[in-house]
Amino acid sequence: MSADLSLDLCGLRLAHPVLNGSGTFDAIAARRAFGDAVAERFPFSAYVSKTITPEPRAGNPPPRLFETPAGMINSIGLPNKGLDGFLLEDLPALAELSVPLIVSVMAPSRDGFAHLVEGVGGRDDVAAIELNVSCPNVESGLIVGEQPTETHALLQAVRSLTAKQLIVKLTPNCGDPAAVARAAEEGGADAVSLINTLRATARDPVGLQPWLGAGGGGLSGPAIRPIALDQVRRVAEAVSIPVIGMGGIESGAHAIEFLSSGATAIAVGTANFRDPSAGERIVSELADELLARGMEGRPGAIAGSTST
Amino acid sequence: MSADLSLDLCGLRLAHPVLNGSGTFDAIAARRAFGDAVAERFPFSAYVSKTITPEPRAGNPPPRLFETPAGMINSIGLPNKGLDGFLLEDLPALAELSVPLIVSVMAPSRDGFAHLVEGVGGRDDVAAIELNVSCPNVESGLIVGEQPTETHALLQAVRSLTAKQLIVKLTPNCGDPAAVARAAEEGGADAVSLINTLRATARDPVGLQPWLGAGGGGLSGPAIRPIALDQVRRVAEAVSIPVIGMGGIESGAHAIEFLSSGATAIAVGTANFRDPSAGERIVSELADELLARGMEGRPGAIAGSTST
Amino acid sequence: MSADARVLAPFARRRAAVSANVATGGYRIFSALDGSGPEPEPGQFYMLATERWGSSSGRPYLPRAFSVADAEAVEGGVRLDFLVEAVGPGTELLAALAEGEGVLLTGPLGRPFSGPAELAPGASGAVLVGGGIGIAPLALLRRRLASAGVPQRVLLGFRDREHSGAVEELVRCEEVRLATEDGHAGHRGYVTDLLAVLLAGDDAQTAAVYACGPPAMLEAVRALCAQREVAAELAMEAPMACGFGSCFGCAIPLASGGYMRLCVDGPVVRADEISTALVEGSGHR
Amino acid sequence: MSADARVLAPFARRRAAVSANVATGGYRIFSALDGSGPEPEPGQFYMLATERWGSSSGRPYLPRAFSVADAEAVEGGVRLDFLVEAVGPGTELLAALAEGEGVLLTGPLGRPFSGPAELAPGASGAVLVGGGIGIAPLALLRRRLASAGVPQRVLLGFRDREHSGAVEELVRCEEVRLATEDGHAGHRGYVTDLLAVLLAGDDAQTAAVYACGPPAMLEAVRALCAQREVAAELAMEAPMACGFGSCFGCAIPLASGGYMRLCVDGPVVRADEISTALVEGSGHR
Ligand SMILES: Cc1cc2nc3c(=O)[nH]c(=O)nc-3n(C[C@H](O)[C@H](O)[C@H](O)COP(=O)(O)OP(=O)(O)OC[C@H]3O[C@@H](n4cnc5c(N)ncnc54)[C@H](O)[C@@H]3O)c2cc1C
Ligand SMILES: Cc1cc2nc3c(=O)[nH]c(=O)nc-3n(C[C@H](O)[C@H](O)[C@H](O)COP(=O)(O)OP(=O)(O)OC[C@H]3O[C@@H](n4cnc5c(N)ncnc54)[C@H](O)[C@@H]3O)c2cc1C
Ligand SMILES: Cc1cc2nc3c(=O)[nH]c(=O)nc-3n(C[C@H](O)[C@H](O)[C@H](O)COP(=O)(O)O)c2cc1C
Ligand SMILES: Cc1cc2nc3c(=O)[nH]c(=O)nc-3n(C[C@H](O)[C@H](O)[C@H](O)COP(=O)(O)O)c2cc1C
Ligand code: FES
Ligand code: FES
Repeated sequence: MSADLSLDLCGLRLAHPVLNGSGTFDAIAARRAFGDAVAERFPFSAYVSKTITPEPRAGNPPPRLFETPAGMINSIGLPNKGLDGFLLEDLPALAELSVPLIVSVMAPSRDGFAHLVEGVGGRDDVAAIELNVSCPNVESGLIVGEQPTETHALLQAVRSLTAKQLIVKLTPNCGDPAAVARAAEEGGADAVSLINTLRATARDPVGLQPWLGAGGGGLSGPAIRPIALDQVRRVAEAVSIPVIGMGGIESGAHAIEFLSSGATAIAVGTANFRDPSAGERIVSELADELLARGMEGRPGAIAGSTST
Repeated sequence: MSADLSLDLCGLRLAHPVLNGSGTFDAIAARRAFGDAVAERFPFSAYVSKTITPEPRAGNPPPRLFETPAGMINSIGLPNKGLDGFLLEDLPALAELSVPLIVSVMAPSRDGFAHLVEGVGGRDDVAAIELNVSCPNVESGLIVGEQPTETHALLQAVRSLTAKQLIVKLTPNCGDPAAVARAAEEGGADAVSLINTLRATARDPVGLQPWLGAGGGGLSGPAIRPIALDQVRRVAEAVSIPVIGMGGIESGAHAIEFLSSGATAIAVGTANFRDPSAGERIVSELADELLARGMEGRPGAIAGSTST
Repeated sequence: MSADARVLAPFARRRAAVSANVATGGYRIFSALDGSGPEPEPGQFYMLATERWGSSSGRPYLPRAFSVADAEAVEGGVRLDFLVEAVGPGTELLAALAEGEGVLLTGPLGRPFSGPAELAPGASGAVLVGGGIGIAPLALLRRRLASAGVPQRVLLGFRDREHSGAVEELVRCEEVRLATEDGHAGHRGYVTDLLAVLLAGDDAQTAAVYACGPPAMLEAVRALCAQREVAAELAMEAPMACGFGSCFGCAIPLASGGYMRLCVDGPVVRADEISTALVEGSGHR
Repeated sequence: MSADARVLAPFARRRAAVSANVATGGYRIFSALDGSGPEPEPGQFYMLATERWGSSSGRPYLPRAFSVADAEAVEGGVRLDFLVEAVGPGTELLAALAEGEGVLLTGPLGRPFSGPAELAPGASGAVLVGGGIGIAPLALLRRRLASAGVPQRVLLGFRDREHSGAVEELVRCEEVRLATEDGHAGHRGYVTDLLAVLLAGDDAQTAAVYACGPPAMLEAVRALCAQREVAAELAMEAPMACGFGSCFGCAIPLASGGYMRLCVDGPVVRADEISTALVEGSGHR
């Protein structure tokens, strides 16, 4: 990688702008399959963990996957060991990675989020926290990330609990993600990331009953890239904090489109499933593209240069 | 077509449940390309016109199209002759079709909608009216179809102006389409149709500037089918008026998935562009599927039988 | 929309078998046997796709528009020739079609070239101007004009030897004048230089000009003919999703204001219908 | 997760050249030369895709999981054999791979079969039970056990002649007992009938059973072995997006509650780890 792709992401010093999407690359399981090469050639400049919750979760009943045109639906259901299990078993292993660790958290209530932010934020091995707000708040019954008010209130509840960067992972399932992003910024978020998966469902082609064990799930992959690009553009225009863009990114060319749309960094999700080293390829394609365009140096600069 | 696919759609007697999506099949232009075969072998059981507005519109500057993974973005911008031009030039030609005519209308204000509903509703050649609510209301600045309140108010403003069936074309760009559908039903809508295109954008792969002349557009095609299927299911569960489902339908098998999800009828959009007789193929595939499944007779029955 | 000699298409996409696919400087010419379609008029086009359209990237999804380069009634149907430049996923799949494989097509579509008499009443002859891949529709036009006994001059322009393809194959014709940007053949420069000289002649006013090629060339032809008040028709390109007037994607600005749909009001347009042939997103780069 | 003999995969998807593709009753066996990968262990699998994955319908998009049916170190790398049943868009593309074409693969992945001693301490021998397409991983297992001098019995079940494929090709072995549902060969009925008889014998307790096949067969084997208290390993299937533990899509319910990820905790599981081999959406229909 010849071009200098390093950047500052709300205080995090990153070697390049390519992260992983939460829940799309398990660094611990990958090591079981590929060995130390995973740590030695880690594709991402920061590692975003799968979302953890206060209590352990088993996840949704199978089937959990359905392949769609140029994409896939997942209804995984956030299986995880819970906060204590994560801190005890996973954190030490993830701390061995050579890159900053961003822990994704979700809870059914503000207190639950507060508990997670305190628990995770207290660890030196954790660089930043991503708030996954694509969940209902039991107090209001509303999906936090679909409501500016809910999102703002959540940030106010947790902002004071940690000095670490707080990244809000926005949901695309609302009319105006930019308004939610503004609420997050006003609430003290250091960055926003988007898009999460789009609400989707599938039927058994033979039996016609709902295919997924949980009834519905979330759509990801190239199919949603045009929607992601649009929301990233709108959100980047609406806030002054950095934006981490994702949604169907499969190549350096796609990455540049997101950076041009105002993203400071991008994340690779579903593409990891097709090729475990997709991230590595995308970084080098991005480096080549930037060199070819004479845009090496801080890629964030692209945004200013061409976004409208 | 051996199976009996006829049905009653909120009072419209249709030979089969396959309509066209508004703006995706121009029966007049198609006749210029294919001649009388279009009228003689008209693929759809009812014809939905492209959306008309009170005044003529030229449409958006080119480029208006961008192909995406398993789909496309359009930013056509509703070019049309305006109400008077439509009634004078297009309606007589469309009246020659052997199927019921549904005229799609959109206006920037409730008065504008009222003007259209009165103008179109007064014509015997018009069987029903589809309200395209994916537009801002100049009075509130809000997108009508994203707000239950706006949608309800619009229906109240126009419901009394015509005895013809009113179909509300829902937008997918909101958190809770079912709530908007309920508002439409309470306002007196006879049916709802969904989904319209999803907000999307594209960049010139070379120049990186926004590709579309209008900056952004709407995503359609197979890529969005899993999202459409989910929204159709949610809306069908929320309302008791019939649902016309669409979004990436390309085959009889896809049509059955929508019918199984609670749709009474379905519409073919982008698939028309790949094959002008896609609708005809889908109808016969649907007939074969229903026969094979022993579901011939009112296809609406499928919904009851397998949707959950 | 003026009445025209357009041939109507069967109301369905159909399969035609590829009977040949040969390389020609820079491009490919492939032929398909259309068993159920009519003979197209010069300037008309088809929407094409292969049977394994698409890829893991999900493109190509929509069919692609192609002028018919030549067409001949043969045993078992009509032989259609298409000249293809591989510039992206769709043209790459089409350029790679092997004999015996199927091509899915809808057409013939659109408005063809008009006859010289129609275009320029009392025209003494036709002037055919083509550039690069744009020479495609001229072959069929030339043959039809020749068999109608219309005197014609053919002016062709090419970037360089790599892109000088298809001349021999397509324009078997006594009198062809060439212009090449690299000067490897004929006049060094643009084909419009040749046209300018020709239109300086006294029979210019009665000439009917037919042009197709890259937007810049078409614009030069349009401007020149407007200035010399010579009647001209241009075969244009625009992004097309459907090809039969249903998507409204192929908008071309009209001189009179507003837009035309190039797939049904074109692709052949009278030079005076438009105020520029340079349209964002249209034509080959 | 118990330590196992799994072979690690290179950390990248790579291209292997297809060296053969032959039909075998009902299925295809294709071979690819893996230039840079290690020799897999029996029971491991690869995620496969072709170079032109996808179609205009946008599927297949994700890679597909395939047990390695046989593997041999040859000149230039490792020859990998895969047994493919065309049941959808992905397997159709793979079954159609021609010699010289490329296959994109990641692997070897997952937990392999354990040795008999490990599985059933003091096991006198191994019993291999396979059904239909599920016989794939048995070939490699058989060769490895044979070279380790482990006495073995092989029981294979097939629906009918059409699906009796790959026996000869894959299981070149003296003693194979067959069961066919249509009775065209061997016992008329299920392979588990043969297993029941065999486990009735006195050396049953010390046998180590290795089974792969359709969910119904695996469940019958599981229940039988549980009842007779015979140690067994089952090679299972589940929908997989990644194959390396990252998507959590391949969930299989654990007897102890919760789920395992079949791609990293399997695909070979100890029969007593699960309470049923019948999992919604998993395995061949
Ligand atoms: C009436 C008509 C006649 C034609 N005749 C011929 C002919 O005879 N021979 C011939 O070779 N070509 C002809 N063309 C052009 C041909 O249709 C295009 O070259 C073809 O559609 C390109 O498809 P592609 O997938 O190969 O390339 P694309 O990927 O579609 O790229 C082609 C151009 O489209 C733009 N583009 C890039 N990405 C996208 C995207 N995702 N969505 C939309 N646009 C994009 C860019 O400007 C790019 O240069 C004709 C076009 C028209 C309208
Ligand atoms: C560890 C492992 C080893 C395997 N080994 C072999 C082997 O050696 N040989 C072999 O032939 N097969 C093997 N399989 C099965 C093989 O992976 C599948 O048959 C293959 O993935 C099917 O892909 P397809 O595109 O052909 O069919 P698909 O279209 O994926 O359909 C296959 C099945 O998936 C379901 N399905 C249908 N549509 C979808 C959809 N859109 N999304 C998700 N599921 C859908 C249905 O149940 C259908 O029957 C193995 C699987 C696993 C997990
Ligand atoms: C299988 C799967 C699991 C996911 N799990 C999570 C998760 O735990 N938390 C989260 O915030 N996003 C999760 N996501 C969303 C991704 O991080 C990403 O936002 C989305 O998939 C869009 O990017 P992509 O199209 O590149 O995959 C998941 C996505 C997939 C496909
Ligand atoms: C080119 C194009 C033009 C459209 N024009 C209209 C329109 O005028 N009015 C409307 O209500 N929907 C319009 N739509 C939306 C379609 O009717 C349909 O809701 C949407 O495309 C989803 O269906 P599909 O995926 O089958 O195309 C248009 C869609 C396309 C692709
Ligand atoms: S290409 Fe669709 S209207 Fe012209
Ligand atoms: S297949 Fe992705 S975790 Fe098992």
